[in-house]
Amino acid sequence: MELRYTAEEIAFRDELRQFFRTQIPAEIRRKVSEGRALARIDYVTSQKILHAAGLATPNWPVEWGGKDWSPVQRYIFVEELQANAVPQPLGFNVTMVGPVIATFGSEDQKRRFLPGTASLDIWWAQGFSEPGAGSDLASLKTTARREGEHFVINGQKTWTTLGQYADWIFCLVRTDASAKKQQGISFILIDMKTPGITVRPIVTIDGGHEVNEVFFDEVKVPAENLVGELNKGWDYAKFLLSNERIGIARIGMTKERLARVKRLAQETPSGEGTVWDDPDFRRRLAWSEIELKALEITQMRVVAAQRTRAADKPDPSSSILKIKGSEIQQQATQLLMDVAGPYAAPRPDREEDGLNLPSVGPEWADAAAPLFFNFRKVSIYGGSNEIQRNIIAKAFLGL
Amino acid sequence: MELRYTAEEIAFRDELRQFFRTQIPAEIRRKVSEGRALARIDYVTSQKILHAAGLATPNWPVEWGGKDWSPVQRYIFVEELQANAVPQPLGFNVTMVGPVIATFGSEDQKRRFLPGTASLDIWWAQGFSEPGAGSDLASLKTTARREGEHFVINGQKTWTTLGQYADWIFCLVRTDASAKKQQGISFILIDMKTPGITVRPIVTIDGGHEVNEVFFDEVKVPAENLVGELNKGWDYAKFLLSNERIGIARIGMTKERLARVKRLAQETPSGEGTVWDDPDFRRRLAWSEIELKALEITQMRVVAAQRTRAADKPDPSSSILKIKGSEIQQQATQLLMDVAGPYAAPRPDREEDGLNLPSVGPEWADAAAPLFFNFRKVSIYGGSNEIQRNIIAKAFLGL
Amino acid sequence: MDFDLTDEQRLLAESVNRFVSDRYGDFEKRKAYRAEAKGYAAANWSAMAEMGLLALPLTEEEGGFGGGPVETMLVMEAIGRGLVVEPYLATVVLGLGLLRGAGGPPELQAQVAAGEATLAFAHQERQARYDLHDLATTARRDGDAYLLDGAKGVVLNGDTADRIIVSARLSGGRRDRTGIGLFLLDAATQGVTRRGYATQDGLRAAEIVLEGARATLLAEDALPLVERVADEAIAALCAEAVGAMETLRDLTVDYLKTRQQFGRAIGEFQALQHRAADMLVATEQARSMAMYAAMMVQEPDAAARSTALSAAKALVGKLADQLGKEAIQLHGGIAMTEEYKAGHYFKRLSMLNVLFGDVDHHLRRVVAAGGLPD
Amino acid sequence: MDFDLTDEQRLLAESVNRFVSDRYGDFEKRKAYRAEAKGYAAANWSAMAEMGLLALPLTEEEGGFGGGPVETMLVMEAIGRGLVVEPYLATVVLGLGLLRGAGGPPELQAQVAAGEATLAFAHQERQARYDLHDLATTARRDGDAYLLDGAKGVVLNGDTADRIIVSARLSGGRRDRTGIGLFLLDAATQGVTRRGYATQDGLRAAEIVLEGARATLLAEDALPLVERVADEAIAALCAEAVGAMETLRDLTVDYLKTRQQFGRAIGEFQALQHRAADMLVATEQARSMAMYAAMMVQEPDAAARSTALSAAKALVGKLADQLGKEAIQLHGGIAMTEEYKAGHYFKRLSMLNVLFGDVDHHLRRVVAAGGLPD
Repeated sequence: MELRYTAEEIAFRDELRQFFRTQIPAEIRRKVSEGRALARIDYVTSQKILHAAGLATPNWPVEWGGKDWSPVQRYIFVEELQANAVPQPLGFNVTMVGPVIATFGSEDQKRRFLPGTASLDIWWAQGFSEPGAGSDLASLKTTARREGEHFVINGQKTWTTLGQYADWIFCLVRTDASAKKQQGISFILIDMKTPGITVRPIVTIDGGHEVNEVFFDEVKVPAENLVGELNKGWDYAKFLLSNERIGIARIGMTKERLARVKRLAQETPSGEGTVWDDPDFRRRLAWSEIELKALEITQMRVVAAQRTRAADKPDPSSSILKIKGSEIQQQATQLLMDVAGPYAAPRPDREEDGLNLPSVGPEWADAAAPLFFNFRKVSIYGGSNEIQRNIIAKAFLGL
Repeated sequence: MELRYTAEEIAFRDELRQFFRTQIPAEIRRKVSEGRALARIDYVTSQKILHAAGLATPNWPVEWGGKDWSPVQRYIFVEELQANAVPQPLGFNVTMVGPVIATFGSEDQKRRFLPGTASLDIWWAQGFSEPGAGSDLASLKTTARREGEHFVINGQKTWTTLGQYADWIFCLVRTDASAKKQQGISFILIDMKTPGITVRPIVTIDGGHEVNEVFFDEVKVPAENLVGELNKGWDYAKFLLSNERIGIARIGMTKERLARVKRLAQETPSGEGTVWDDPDFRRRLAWSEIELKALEITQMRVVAAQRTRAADKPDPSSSILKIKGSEIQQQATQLLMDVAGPYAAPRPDREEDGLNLPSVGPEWADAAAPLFFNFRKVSIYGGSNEIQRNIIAKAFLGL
Repeated sequence: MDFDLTDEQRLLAESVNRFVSDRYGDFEKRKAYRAEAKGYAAANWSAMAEMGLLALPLTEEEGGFGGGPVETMLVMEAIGRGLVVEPYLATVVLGLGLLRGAGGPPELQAQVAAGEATLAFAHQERQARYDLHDLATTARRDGDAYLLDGAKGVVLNGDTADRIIVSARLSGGRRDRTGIGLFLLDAATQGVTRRGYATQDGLRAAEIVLEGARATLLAEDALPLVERVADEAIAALCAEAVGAMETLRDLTVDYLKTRQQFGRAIGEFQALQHRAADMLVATEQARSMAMYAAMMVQEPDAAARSTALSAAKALVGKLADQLGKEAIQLHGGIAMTEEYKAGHYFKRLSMLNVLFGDVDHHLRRVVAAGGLPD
Repeated sequence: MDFDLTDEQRLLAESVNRFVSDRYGDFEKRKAYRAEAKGYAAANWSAMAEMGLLALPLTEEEGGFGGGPVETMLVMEAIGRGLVVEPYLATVVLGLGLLRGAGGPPELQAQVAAGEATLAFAHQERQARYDLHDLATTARRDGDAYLLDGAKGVVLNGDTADRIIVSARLSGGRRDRTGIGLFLLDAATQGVTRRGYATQDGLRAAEIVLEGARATLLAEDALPLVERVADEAIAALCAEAVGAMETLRDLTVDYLKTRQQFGRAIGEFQALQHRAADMLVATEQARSMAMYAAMMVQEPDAAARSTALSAAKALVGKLADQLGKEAIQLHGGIAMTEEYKAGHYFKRLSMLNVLFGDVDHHLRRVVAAGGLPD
């Protein structure tokens, strides 16, 4: 039993670290570090650099640009991306639809979609959630009606993250209304330029535009865009959702953020000294660091166990990583806001009105509260923490 | 709106305070303050002193020895009892069976039982809980079968507090097996000396003997011992349980305890100074004090509102006082144990073996952990905090 | 001991609650108010003047209400319920509070009461964080008046206030508790540069740079007054928090009753019921503490008053934070949207915490005082 | 990075788990063990010696196991699961740990490994609380030996240990970090007075008064060794806590499945399900932290090691406290009874917190160090 990396693993990590720090533009990494919204071009620039180096899709089959890495290497890769504030390759592309197409898609679909999905020449959105179906995903109502060589889609998706940038969307649609809930659902790929699709922004409480509603009104989709078998979409969705346990807790990101909180606390005046001199603040920060350390080891245990267990077997660790990971991420944004103190309050219209005015308080401070607000989402999306507790109770405790 | 007492209220309080501090033996008050178990004689001594001064049963009808006090005066009485570490008059007698007999009993029952109940010449136990019926009190199974001029009782009660001292027990028994749960229950008074009653001690995790199991095997009880109407016992039990909101949170007691924690922390060495110098300890103590202050005002609001609202109307405040009151009581015992530190561990057999050895650590320290253990009960008994949350959710939030 | 309101207080509460539900019952209106030139509705402000709310602290002889902390509590609670954007805290609680405490010009007080002038209190400085006595802004005598130099930040409604009350140093070092003066400044005076901006909760504030700005002296050795009025503001903020917490709790409970998942209202799930019950407990505890704040703000012993108000701000801040987060979590995604009300209550509750000291700050003060006053 | 056990470790874990379930599976037996003369079962101790558990830290050449922190973790976790009362911590982790660190007599080590002698470590003093260097006990030279004077408290298994290792001051003031020696004392020596007693968790400890008690010097300037072995004890206690937590969690979950209220198993109530889920999260986090402790206890940089172990003790202590309280609450009254197992696990978890520093103490150390080592 050994927590420390081997010499080979350290060399692997250092090489990645060096690459990330020198090849990804500093300005993009600064935005990630401060928790500011990225522009479309930032994602694309970053992913293309990774892709050129063969680092965009390490979890894919080797023939489609993947790497034959060990679980530990994959883990190191994700942690280093996060710890160095590199935008992760777009999840909808590389951890969601890519693996689904590579595993269940036709050869034609693979050839047509995988290269652009890896390089981000195709930007994918996820069309799962619906207004009436939040935690209860399987109650979705969007329908796909077969008409000759097409499916005709009607309905509404919501919480479509970065849907405003999307070229394509992969959707769960109901293809058999008479079947039981989880049955009768299919997985289909839809070109966002198809007539009948409307995207409406949802502005969130942090003032950002990250998510959208997507409306489908008699949208005609070629039948060849169906992935796998008709009415088997729920299986593919489960595959997709269970696909990526590593990185779910975003430990690397939180580490980087806590280090930044520490640095800023040491720079921010308070009383005779700085915020860092306040034992209460340091106590709370220390708890976050300690809980994060425990979670990091929990995650390492999961990674190590992947060598020996079947990848598709359910595992309480995903739920644990989700629950604790989101809690600690939220603590970190809270600490950052606390450092900002009174200067967490200003919300100057610096970017929207193009005035390019200076900050009101410290340069970083006006991003603190929006980040804190925005990060309430991490305990809600992707299966809320309540759903995770249900899963633990039922599947692992037998309650 | 005024938090402060009037001059009359202050005079009333000071008079009680003076009485308690001078008339109740210091040794009894010390035991209460340290959270040690009282002997039967301690209860009796204390209650007889109060009774002689007309202070044992202020909540009773005036004709049976009660006082015509305002809600504020009653509140002050209970707070001062607790704040001065005076044993409260035995609850089973003065807040439970006494008012039930006074309200629903026959004239004969009143004359026979009330004087001794007030003076503690009769010690009452409560026979409500059963092994299978904890939070679900109405599922009780003990039966009373009518046979001529008697009821014959069979069954088992449990958690019978101080039952080892009891002369009489008031019980809920099932008198109609065919009726729905809450119906078919009667309220009956049983002499503990009746043949067929067995009392078995339950030793609790603090090592104390406070509660008992009571077994009834063909116990013959005169029919005249039935209180009120047959099969109406549930109503009397509800009356009894809702009877006393004041004092449920034991704010006076916790205040006294926190003051003691503060004093002991200032006396207990740690590092260069004392435990009191530790900011973390003081932070936790400050939170308890602050939450207690808020709860004290919540309680005062309840007291003040009693002037204007019907006494039998349900009220979320009982549940709030129970939940927060128990939490803060438990915090206080935790803080006391933390002050004791390593000397919380010893559990010398000082009293049991009659050796009268000196303490291992500071004189008070060996009572700290047992008190902490024992006080886990306060969030369990009298309707667990989970039941209180159910009540709030259903009765007051309409969920 | 008495928790009843007087008849006058009951009438005040009814009228201010009616005002808030009329003007803020439709949440869309709030957006329109914020879009007005001053960041709030001129018509609302006039209406508040007409109702006598702006004259609350003035005596009846002065045409006011003779109101004290309990009256302020009733008004602020209603403000919290509606997330009212008009500058009541800045102008009445802080501005008039300081003016009256310093014996400032009666005409100006009358103007404020009539809704003809608004006030702001510029105390915050970049280095000061939550310490009211940490001041680098200086005042130097110039004939009858004083010239102020320095930079003030996060001045609530400082972007549109007609007069600004400024704390500045007459003598001593940056963190001395003596040598602090209070000054009255016309916002249009030369040497005053204001940069207004929205705050995270949809209100307004300003950065104010003073370069030889001419002002009149309101009070010398003014720290005790500043601390008292800051405590009054804390009591007011506690009441506002209670109003916002109760509204947010009710909103959440209503949502639990209507939102369907897995074929039933999510309010039927016991885990959520228990958390809703804890929200009720939290609001009741916060309400008790806001009452404590209102009563202790009149405590003559300044040290006891200050500790009590710190205790109130700490506990209300903690409960508001917990309740706000729970409300978002129990709602789920909908509460993350700008369109829906809940997030705005959450944001206001979060920002209340960084006004006049956060939870850590105030708890530290209670600890330093050795606990609560008796 | 590697979390697999070696084959030897797996065999060790299996055999110690089998031992614990054989000897402690029936909880009534524990009561009988405690009633034996030494407060634990002589037969169990012999069995542990036969299994080689007492020789765990000895090298294979010495007839031992060559075991390190991982092996200790496996043993202690099993001890936690069974609430084992035999003096493994006192004799093997502390006693042998110090003896080996100080290069103490090989014959004695062999005796201990064979189960023929038990050890205890007397470090605690009334004024010292959790500071290992706070020592008033003195040692003065007398020929080849030293005479010890002072009072030691809460010495784990100090009532029956054959030999006692004592920390005492050779020079310097009460709280100096230098001048601390480590001494080996025969418990039967003149000048040693022991008062044994039960502890709250059913184990044994003693107060020991030393009046010119004759001892041999094990190590001069011994604080670094004492601190290292105390860190090893902390790692061991973390593992014991994990074993106890998991058992208590399982006991609670089983109870939820069987206890009927309102016509169904209480485990069907979602509010309780979620709290049980949190118990699972807590045990997994505690397990991770116990592993961290086991690995960091070998860290050569003493400051980094010490901070890491403090972090582990703080988090495991906090989680153990929360889980213990939840277990009692979810059980209800039954867990308050001495007859039922759960309360004993709760008590042990509570007492683990006051051994070698409580949560506040260790968190303060992490804060003082500026956070966790990289």
